[in-house]
Amino acid sequence: MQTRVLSEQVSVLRREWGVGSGEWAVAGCRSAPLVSSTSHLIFQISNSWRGVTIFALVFVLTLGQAAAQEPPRPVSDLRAVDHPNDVGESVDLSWTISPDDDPEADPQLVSEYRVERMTASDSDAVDDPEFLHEKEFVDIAKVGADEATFTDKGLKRTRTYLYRVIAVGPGGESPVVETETAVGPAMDWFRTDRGWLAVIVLLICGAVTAFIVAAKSGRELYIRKIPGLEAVDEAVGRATEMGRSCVFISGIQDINDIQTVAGITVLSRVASLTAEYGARLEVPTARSLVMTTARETVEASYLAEGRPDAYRQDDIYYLTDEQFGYAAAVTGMITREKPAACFYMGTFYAESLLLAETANAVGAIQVAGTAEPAQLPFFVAACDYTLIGEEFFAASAYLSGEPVQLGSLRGQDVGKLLVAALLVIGCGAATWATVSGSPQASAIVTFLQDNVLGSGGFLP
Amino acid sequence: MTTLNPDQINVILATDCGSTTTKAILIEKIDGQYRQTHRGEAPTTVEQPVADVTAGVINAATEVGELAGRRLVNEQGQIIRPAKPASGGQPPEGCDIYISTSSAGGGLQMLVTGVVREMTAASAKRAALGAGAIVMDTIASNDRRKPHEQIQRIRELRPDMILMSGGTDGGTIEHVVEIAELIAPAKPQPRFGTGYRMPVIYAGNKEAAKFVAETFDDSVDLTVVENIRPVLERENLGPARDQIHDVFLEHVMAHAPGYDKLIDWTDAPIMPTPGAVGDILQQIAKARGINVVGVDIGGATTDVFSVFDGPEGEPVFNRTVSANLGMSYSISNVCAEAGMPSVLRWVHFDMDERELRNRVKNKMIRPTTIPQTLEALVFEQAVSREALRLAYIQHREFATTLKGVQQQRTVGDTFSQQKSGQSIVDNMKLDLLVASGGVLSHAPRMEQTASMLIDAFEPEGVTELAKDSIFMMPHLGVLASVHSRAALEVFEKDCLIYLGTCVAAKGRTKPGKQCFSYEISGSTLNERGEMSFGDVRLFPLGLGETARITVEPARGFDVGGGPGKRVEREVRGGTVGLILDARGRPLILPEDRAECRRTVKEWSESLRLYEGSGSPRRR
Amino acid sequence: MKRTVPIVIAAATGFVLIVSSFIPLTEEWGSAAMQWFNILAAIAFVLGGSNLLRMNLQKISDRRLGWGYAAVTLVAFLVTLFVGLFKVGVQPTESFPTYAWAAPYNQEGSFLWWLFEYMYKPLQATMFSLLAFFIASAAFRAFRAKNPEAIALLATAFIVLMGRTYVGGLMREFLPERLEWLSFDAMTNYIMSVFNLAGMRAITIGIALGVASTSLKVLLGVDRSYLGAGDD
Amino acid sequence: MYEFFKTLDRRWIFLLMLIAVGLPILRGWQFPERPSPMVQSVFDAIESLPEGSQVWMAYDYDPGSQGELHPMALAFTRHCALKKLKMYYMTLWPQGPPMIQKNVDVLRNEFPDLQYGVDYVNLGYRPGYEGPIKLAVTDLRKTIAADVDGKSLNDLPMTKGLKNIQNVDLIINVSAGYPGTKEWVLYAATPYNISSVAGCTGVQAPYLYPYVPQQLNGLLGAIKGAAEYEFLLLEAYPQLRENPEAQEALRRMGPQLLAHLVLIALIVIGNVIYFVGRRRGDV
Repeated sequence: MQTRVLSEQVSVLRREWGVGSGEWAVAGCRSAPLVSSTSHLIFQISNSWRGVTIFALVFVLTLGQAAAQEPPRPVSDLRAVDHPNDVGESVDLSWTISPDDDPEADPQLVSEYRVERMTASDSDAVDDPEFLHEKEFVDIAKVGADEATFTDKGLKRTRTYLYRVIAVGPGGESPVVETETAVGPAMDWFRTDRGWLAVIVLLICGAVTAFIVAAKSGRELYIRKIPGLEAVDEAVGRATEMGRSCVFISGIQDINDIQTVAGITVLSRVASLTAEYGARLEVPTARSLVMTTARETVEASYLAEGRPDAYRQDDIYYLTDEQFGYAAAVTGMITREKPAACFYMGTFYAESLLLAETANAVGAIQVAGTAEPAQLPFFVAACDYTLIGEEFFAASAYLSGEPVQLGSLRGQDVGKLLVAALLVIGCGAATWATVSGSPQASAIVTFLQDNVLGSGGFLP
Repeated sequence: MTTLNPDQINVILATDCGSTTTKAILIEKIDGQYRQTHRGEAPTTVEQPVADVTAGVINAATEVGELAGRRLVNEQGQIIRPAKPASGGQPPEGCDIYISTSSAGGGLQMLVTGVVREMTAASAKRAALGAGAIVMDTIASNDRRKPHEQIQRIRELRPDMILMSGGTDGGTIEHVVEIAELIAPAKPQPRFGTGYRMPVIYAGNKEAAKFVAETFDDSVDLTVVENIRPVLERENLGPARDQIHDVFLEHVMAHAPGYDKLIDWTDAPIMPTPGAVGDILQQIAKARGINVVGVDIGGATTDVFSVFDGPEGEPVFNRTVSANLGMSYSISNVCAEAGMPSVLRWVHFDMDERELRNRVKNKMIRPTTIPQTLEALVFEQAVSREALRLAYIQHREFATTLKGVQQQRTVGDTFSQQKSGQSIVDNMKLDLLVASGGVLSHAPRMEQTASMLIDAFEPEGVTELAKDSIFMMPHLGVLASVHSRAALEVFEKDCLIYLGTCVAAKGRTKPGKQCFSYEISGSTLNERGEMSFGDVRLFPLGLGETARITVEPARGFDVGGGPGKRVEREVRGGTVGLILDARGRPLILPEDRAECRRTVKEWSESLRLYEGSGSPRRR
Repeated sequence: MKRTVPIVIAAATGFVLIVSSFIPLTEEWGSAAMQWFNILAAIAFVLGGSNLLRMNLQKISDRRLGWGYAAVTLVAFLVTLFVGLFKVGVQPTESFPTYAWAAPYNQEGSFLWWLFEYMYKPLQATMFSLLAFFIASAAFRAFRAKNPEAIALLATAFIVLMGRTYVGGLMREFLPERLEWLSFDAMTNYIMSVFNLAGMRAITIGIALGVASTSLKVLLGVDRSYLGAGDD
Repeated sequence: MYEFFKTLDRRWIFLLMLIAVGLPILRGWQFPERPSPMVQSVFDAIESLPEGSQVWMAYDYDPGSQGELHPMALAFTRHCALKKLKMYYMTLWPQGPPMIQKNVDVLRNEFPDLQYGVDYVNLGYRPGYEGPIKLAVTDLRKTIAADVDGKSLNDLPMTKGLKNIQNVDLIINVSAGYPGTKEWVLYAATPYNISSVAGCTGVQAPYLYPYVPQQLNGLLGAIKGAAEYEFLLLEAYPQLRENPEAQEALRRMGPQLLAHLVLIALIVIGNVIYFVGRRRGDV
């Protein structure tokens, strides 16, 4: 029983340690595995003494083999509780398996457990035929031998339920074990298992927002020079002088990818420049939605520069969603038209080097920016300037020069500080715990792992 | 014009027709070496009532002739050529060649155009400045002005000529023609002469030339030369520059009073004065294989010239004109741009700011006044430091590597992606710093000139300091085009007065900490010791003397061999001597006024700046 | 207005999705938003496809530079569309023998399958393998031992390149057991699991924070450049 | 010589690369492998499964990456077939089904004893990026109702009782990008504590290493990983030695060796030119 509960906790905990907890959608865009990165790190570092042991089974139930034809003995300790952290539609059942349930035994005395349910009460729909039907115990599930938990899903919050579990074997059915009191699923308003995640999210988002507000009130913020972004002017200038076009590629992902959004913000800057210089801007896209977004952006930029006449909608076109088809079309275009400037801003995969090497060969100035670590080396080798990871995200703030946007960068730094602090504390405590065996240090580590970075909620 | 065998040239007369004075110098071959022997001066006579530049030339030449005891001008008012040695009691007469430069009438004023301001337009500007012109404005596709504003501007300006560039060969045609379409209807009027057509030099995309030609009507005189920027990776300024000089002679000069005569007289094409200065600096840099910076600070403007190794190792010449930085007409602007506190930080005693403002305005309305008190002198030199500093900053920003060039990256660049368009001006690589212009040439003590140069330019490593004795660089520039050996010899021996050498360490630390240790060995100077950060020291090392110096910089300091690396060099002495500068680079003065005053006082005492100068005197 | 409405929509959706991580009641909303996006993207595909068609037709009719390629694109596009949409060459399956189109569009032997097998696959493989050639030329050009960083990268590249081949393991034969860690494959494993791993994590953390802050900027309407520059 | 290399046309490099890759293929050069601990752990993860265990074969690659990933995918398939494991094939890539088909063909031809629907099933392509993963681990039928031929899951013995994949014994993922290994780890393996191994392209490998060993039991990196895996497979199941197709990755290591050597040579030449040029003052 204990083991089961524990292992359930551990699996939840692993889930949180894994990057899954970072899954956090923003504006329809999948956002970063932010916290998980931290947790992941600490998880890795402290791995050595992490309890693999908690997986160890303690099923050393040694009972004499019962006669083959006898029904198995019943389960014990049957409990039904509301499933935590959900919207209120599940109940968790747990029990101690029948003493006759032994996976090593041959023949096995228990083949499965039958779970039955009865609706005990319903506060608002007494006439519901389904409710009437469940006035007595009905079969709801069969759980395999050696299993001791079951989560009953799809329940109604207005009702309460009674459960019973029967061990079934070749020798027949065991006596029925029934829950004593009816339970009803309850709605949880807040996922306490993600409490710390919420705190960290609030801290980082709060810092970003706070600095944005501070910037609005006119605080000067320093930002280091990013040569790659300064070079955008130069690249567009080159295209102008050479009478060639500028090519802008906003990655091969759709607009729901935040990198594409970041790329489009750079595009608006590039478009302002091409409007100002009177150069031609070509934007082949790999997604239809990106095409429409890019058109809006570029048109607005041309309008803002006072050159709406120079805007050419047909220069922003869709090619294909297919990665290599797209790469082939773009490289072909590059070889034929020999653009003087190429910008790659967004999500890129294997096509990165194909594009960048081809454009390098035709002598284009290239500026790339991506947060795909695997593609960075290719861009660095073939492009004139490469915005690495966060530099790329800083681009729009940098290019706009608006203090409000620069404020967000400062907020990001607070995030980094937080990560660094967690790392230092975690690593320090873990090291100290190993060196000195101090229980306090171990407690800190455990708290960090299980609560702050895990799913243990706020309290240890 | 006659072409002479350079070996037969023994006597050279050169004049520089400035806007107020015409200066003549005489160069003679003495014991097989060319030396500048005499100089003379006369007011320039371009304006009414004379309105003939040759009159001033003859006057100046006559003065030189009198001083030299050589008859240079005959009864008809013409320069006698060739030279004849003294014979039969007759004094020697004539010269072998006569050459001249001119900046009279405001020099050569140009309008340049290009496509992208930082690319072809910058190249065009470089070509024009290098040819010695004053660039009145630069029109580019991306200069953020609306077409009607650009046309208005072209109309307002009355340039001597227009240089058009834009597009690489095979590059944009559209943009170049667009600019031509702005110039054509604007019908710019030349400054001199009403009867002739505006000279336009086209040095852009060769494929656009015929379209440009179609755009213009008869009101302009279009000449097409090779593209100034055939590819973005390379500048080709020569043809455009030569064409500017030709047009300068044919059109601009031909229409200035008396110049038609002067052109006939000279044995080499007349050059714009700054162009000639640039030429001689380029010559010296090439001949000695060094990097040179020259500065000419005037009343209204400050010219900075530099020759530095470019990215490909070839010497690159740059000239900038800081139109609003000068010591008289522009002095107010210097104070405004630098800020009074910046000027005052160089002054080692208390000064009343109100009085200072009066002084500034006084200088502005009476440009020819010279300081009468030590206070006034110190203040004027403080202003000059700021003017020079600002001019040098502008120069650095302009003298860059070419923009718009594809970068070849290697994995080593992953973490430091250098931008293109970096300044090629590198003080550490600077070998020779040449000063000219009133406040520098005529400072009462040479130490002051040296100090002004060091404080304003902040040379790093080992740098020779020199000044142009009597501003003869222009003459030598033209001379170099016909007889470069003569020009270089005179330049070394008579033109430059070596002030000495400055050895400065780059880096900063806390005051009082060790900066570098040195060991000097020479025939007259043998010293060793340590320099603490913040110190500056002067050692006597006379003109023509040399010494060997070994400098061992402390960690983090660089004197040219790299941080902390030992440097051993031969240094040249001069009228000032050897200056060891441990004040750090960048040179930062204390914020606190009192502290700053004390520091500057220490420095000026170390350098013996105002020793014994109870009252300034002219040299 | 044109810009305010999208920002409000983006902000509302975004914040709801953040909150949905913490409030069970809203957990389902995330996938609902994703479905909406998929629907929108599908509709937009029509837009993209028709644009592609129009652009290429235009290119052909104008006889613009490279119009031949446009023609090829067009033919390929239409043929594939037709063959796939009408399941040309698809045979009925065992489960539904009476319905001609019951089998999947890419059933073995169908026209689309043929296209896939004999055009699409080789073409894709060709594009992907081009990488090998481009890596070679990029390496030749960019791997210069210009400074200490570059030398470190070069040494690493050498070890990993060797470690990933037969030669890397071969070294073990000649090394005493104590020094086996010196073999290229062992060093490669060490480099990958220590240096590479540490670097990757650092980059990932930076990127994650960048994503968070960028998202927040978009949600708060601070960064509107994706809606076009200039004012409302 | 120096001048030639200094201004070397890229096409010479391409030609050299072609020879380096082509020669070993044409001559059929093959070298023994030495499995790394990482590959060993992947092999052990499958080898240790008892007969009849369920493995989820998530094959997310396409013809483009076929060259790099197909051999390892087939090796996984053969290994599972030899171990008599129950295989569920599924792909998140639109171009994935033909890749799975190739694996199924191998099962059909080389392991005629195995029965479709009993020992293996092809669930085909599911659109929606990571969406289907999330559904597969919670409620499989919400995303997959029928196999690739349209047969209802309820009619197939293997899938009749399959509610979700939380209880599968191992997820084997072969992926060329997104969606792929990362998504399977994030949404299935880690949250539900399912053992998982993966194979990926060389470019992705550095990116995925951080997941080993906590979230992935092991990772095969590109053709090298596949070759080492095949080597282990051949050692454990000598009967495969008869089958040249089971040694595809090993065969491809020849080109890899030569290509890497060419790369190193090119880098060395590049640097020699660089230093010679620097001495001559060209750079």
